[in-house]
Amino acid sequence: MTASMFGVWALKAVILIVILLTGFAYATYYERRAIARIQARIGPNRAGPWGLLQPVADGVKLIFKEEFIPAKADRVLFTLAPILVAVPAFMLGAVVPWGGEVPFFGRTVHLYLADVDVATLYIMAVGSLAVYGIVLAGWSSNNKYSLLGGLRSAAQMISYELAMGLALVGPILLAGSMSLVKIVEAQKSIWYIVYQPLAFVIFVITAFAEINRPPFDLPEGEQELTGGYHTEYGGMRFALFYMGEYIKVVVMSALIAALFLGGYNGPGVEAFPWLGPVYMFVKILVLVFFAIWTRATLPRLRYDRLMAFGWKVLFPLALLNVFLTAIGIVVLGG
Amino acid sequence: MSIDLLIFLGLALVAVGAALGMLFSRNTVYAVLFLVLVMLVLAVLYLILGAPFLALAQVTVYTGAIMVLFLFAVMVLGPQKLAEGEGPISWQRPWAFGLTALFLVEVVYAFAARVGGLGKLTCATAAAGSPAAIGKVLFNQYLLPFEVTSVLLLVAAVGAVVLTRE
Amino acid sequence: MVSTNYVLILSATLFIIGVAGVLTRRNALVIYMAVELMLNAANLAFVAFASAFGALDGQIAVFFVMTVAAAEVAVGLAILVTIFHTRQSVDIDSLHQLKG
Amino acid sequence: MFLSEVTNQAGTFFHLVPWAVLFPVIGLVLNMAFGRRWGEKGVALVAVTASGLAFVVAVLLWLSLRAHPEGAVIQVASWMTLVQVDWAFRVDTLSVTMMLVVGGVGTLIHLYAVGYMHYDVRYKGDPGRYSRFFVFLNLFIAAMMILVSGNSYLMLFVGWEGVGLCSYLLIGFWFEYDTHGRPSVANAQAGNKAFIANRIGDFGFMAAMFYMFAVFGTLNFDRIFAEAPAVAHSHPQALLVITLLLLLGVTGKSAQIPLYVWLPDAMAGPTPVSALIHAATMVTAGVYLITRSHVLYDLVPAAQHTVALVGALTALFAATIAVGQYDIKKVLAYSTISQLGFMVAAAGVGAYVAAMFHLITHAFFKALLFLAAGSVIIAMERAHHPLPEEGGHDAHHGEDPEGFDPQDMRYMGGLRKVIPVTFWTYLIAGLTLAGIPPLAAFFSKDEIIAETKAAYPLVYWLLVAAAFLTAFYIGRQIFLVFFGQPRSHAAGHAKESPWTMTSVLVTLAALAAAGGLLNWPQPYLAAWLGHTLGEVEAAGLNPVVAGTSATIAVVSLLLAWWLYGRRPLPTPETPDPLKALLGPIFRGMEAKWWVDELYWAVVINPYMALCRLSAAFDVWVIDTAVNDAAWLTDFVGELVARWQTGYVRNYALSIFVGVLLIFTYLLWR
Repeated sequence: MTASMFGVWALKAVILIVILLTGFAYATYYERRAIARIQARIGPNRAGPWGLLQPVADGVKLIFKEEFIPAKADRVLFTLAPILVAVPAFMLGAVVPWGGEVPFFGRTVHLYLADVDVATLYIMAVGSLAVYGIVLAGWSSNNKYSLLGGLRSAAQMISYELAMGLALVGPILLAGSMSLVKIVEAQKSIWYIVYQPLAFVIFVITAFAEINRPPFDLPEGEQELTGGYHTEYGGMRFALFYMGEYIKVVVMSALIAALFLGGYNGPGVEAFPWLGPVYMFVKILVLVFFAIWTRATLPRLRYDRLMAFGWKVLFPLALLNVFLTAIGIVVLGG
Repeated sequence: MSIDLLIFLGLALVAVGAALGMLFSRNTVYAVLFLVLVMLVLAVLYLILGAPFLALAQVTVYTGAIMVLFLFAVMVLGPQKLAEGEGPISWQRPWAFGLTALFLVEVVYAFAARVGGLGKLTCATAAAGSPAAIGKVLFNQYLLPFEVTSVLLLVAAVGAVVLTRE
Repeated sequence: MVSTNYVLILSATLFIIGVAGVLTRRNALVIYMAVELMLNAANLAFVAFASAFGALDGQIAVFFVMTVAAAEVAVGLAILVTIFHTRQSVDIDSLHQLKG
Repeated sequence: MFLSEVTNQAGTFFHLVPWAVLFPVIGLVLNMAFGRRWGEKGVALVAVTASGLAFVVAVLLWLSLRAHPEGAVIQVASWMTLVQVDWAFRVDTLSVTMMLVVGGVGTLIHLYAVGYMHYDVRYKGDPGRYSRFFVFLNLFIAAMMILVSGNSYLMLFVGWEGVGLCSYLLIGFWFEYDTHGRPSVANAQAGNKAFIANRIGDFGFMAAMFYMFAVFGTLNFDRIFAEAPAVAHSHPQALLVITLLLLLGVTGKSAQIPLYVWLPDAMAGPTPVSALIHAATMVTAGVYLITRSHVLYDLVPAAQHTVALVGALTALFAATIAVGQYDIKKVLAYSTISQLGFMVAAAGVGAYVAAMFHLITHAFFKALLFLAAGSVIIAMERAHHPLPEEGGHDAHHGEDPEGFDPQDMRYMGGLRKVIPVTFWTYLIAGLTLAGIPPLAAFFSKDEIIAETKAAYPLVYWLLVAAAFLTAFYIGRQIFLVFFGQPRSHAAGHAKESPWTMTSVLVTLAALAAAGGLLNWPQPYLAAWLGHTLGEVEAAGLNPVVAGTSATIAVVSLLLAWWLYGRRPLPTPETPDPLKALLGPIFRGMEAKWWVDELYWAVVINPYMALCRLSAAFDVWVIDTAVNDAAWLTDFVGELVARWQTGYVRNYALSIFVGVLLIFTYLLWR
């Protein structure tokens, strides 16, 4: 543990945060433009060329907006909740391998913050923490719609986390490691989506549920719960919820890419390591578009159907997948 | 005083403080959150003690599942604020605190002065607490308990469903 | 690293706080949480011993404790919910019918 | 089924022996399941067929044995491997002889009972009990077959207990009445008496088996008999104890002194039961046991002497009592005891062939006597109050005097004219019993007496006296029942029994008359049993003894005629002419020598007193202690219960205090 290591880590962390914040900002822009196209509209196009400065304008607006806290709210938790939503989103980014080893001013640099031995478990752990923010936001607002949103979130997360964890087991078994870096390295020749189509589908669905994206956005549910857990929020606190959601969209896309779509692997990466992040960026772009596309296409699920789907369809399927994968590995000798 | 000890003392202070917070908080939601904090600190301690797998399992299972369940229950049942100590056996409270304090003193005395032999903790190697190592022990040496535990979980799940059925 | 005894003292302290919680609180949910705290304290001791002796068995024990705790919470909370449905209270002192 | 199919490679039927047990079992199961639905005819058909098939099996075995006299052991299944007891059947000349007797006489009595029970169940007012009787009867045949065909003492004991159970069930068949048909527990008590007396004997048998197992390590006949000589050499006392304990069992089952008291009371059962179980077959099990164990007895002369003495004393003692009885069946009961005494005495002196010979002839003529007596009783009953279907009505009690008893000989007389078939068969049986040549018992009894004369003079004289009394009491009975004038309305209007009963009587009469041919003039039986019993010398007919005993019988019968036939009793109230002649001795005979009263005074009353003492002890000491303990527990519980406040947290505190104390102690140490 040397000082220079700390320096490298700190630098990497700062760069990661900046990238993620930028990603969050332009993910919102991306979504608004894409949905507008799908709905035969134009979308934001006034601020800057093609409306590219729109996220900045939005940010400025939210920063200067007046903050208020409902009279009977629990002030401490009301303030804490948005932070609890945003922070885990950033934390997830730490284990994603954005690229391989690249030369950088004469020294070799790994394009990830940490290669943790238990990275996938880390994803589960950190991902599960985010629910606290939502539940507490719902409870501390002292508003029954908010509370319902928070409760829905808790129930939804518990039901989908199991299937998600089991979907992760497939790639883990194939790669023989829980480290994301090793999993990506193992996909040099063939992407795991080929071996694990079922796990891929399950993971994508549960990832949407995990970040409360449509069609699983029941905790927010404007029409039912008037905004759900963030009904009472405005200004920067509201922006934090937003930030958490969109960073998670980006990070989850990155995770899906790393777990099933070969991560930074692609033609020519061995020769030109800097191609890795580019491939990664393209894949993330496609996956984020998929998320937007889904939102524009599918209606929201009914709450009881959502639970039933999680417990009675996804969970058994994920179990079956683990079972088949294990058998396949034993029979085919890995 | 080494930096290790400093870090440990800091974590210990947070853990004990959070535990006391749980003990004395009137609001059940805060009690839950304090306990979550204790568990997170313990997870960090596990990491330091060379058990990364356990640390993350701790976060996933305890904070991610069990405590969320608690929070859920608290919110479903309503965070009832009970008047503590005014109950029908109010005499128990001073006794409980006195005796637990006595116990604490005895335990600290025992560990500080009487039990000397354990020595310093070995700094864990990376492989010791890895998933692979744990998996090997768990599925060879402790296979039967593992299976029994799985049955226990199944029974518990069935029991919970049956109990809460309308 | 620090002496094992320090970790054990921390473990014992947390455990005793848990005991105090069981003995003094009336809210059944909090009592449950105090029990969880005790289990966690025991887990800490297990991990400390595993580290001290360089053996994995302590960690395995923690693994099992976690599983049992999960099962216990599932059933325990179900019982609590059922009790709450009948009595509209989570005050454990209101359940004292079984006495001599 | 063709014979070729049921015989095995050696051309024998030996492997059929389990069917001797299975046929009656099938019969009883069928009757248990469907008896009530099939009615009397169906029940009778099934039961008689079952018994008859068992007899057929015995006949087939006999045919096979003629060619292969060495016999065979047929193993069916292993039973207790630890003590090496198998469920195995033993086919040899001895067991097949017994099976023939049991199957043959048993089937005849089944046939007889078909008619007899028809009336009996109606007189007692419970026709539904008809099928139950035949279930018991078949069960008895099965148990008796097990007894005689078992290959070990344990198997024998199974049958031994089985027949004991059947005996109990059948004595108490009318358990809610007494022998006169009045509501009472007398019959049930008679059953209990038989059961308890037999338990004492069984105790001896079981103790003998335990001791045998300890000494020989097995209960198998062949192995015990093979090792017996060696044991007799090394542990003579062991064999003595075993044989005497077996003798205790014999006295129970075969009604010898001192356990004979149950047999007269066993007459409470229906008459076919008395004939089959308490005369012809079951009670001879003791004789069979001694004969089967002849190897052991031959090695212990002291035990043999005891056996002979017990048998002879019983023979004489029971004969004296028989002289003083008025109940037609009681006379026959004591006669049975007496005749069993003859057999036991013969076995005691080593004359096993003579014992078996008398066993067979006795089975014929005593069964006949009982059945004929039953015929007499039924005839009296029917005349006394006819069934509605025979033109009578229920409340009719005829013109008979108060105290009328259809079994009491004083109310009979002159019956030879109204029931001639019964009379003639009864006469043949009676003369056989008396030992008049050339009827069967003349040969068998004389063989016994002749054998004892050489072996044991005391026994010889006792048996001669008993033979004298035998002829006398049977003569007395015949004169009282069949001669003179009817002494009651019923006796004058009796009707002959139906053919199902009389045909059996005639068949048995033929057997009783011709049974002597078994061993005379050729010692066929001796040669036959010799295959099993080893070489036995055939005594043949001793002209001196035969002449003497025939003379004794004739003189005795003449004496009976002089007393009862010359001047028949005019009324039921007339005192017995023998009373004037013998005085107090006759009183003793009449009162059965007060043996029952003696047992009450010496054994039962002290025992009851002990029971009352125990009961008092139980109430005053044990109950008080228990109640006080309960009160103490209750009191302490009340005190401690205050600890249980119902508050979970209190309990937790208690636990915590305990933990604290233990921890403190550990620190302190």
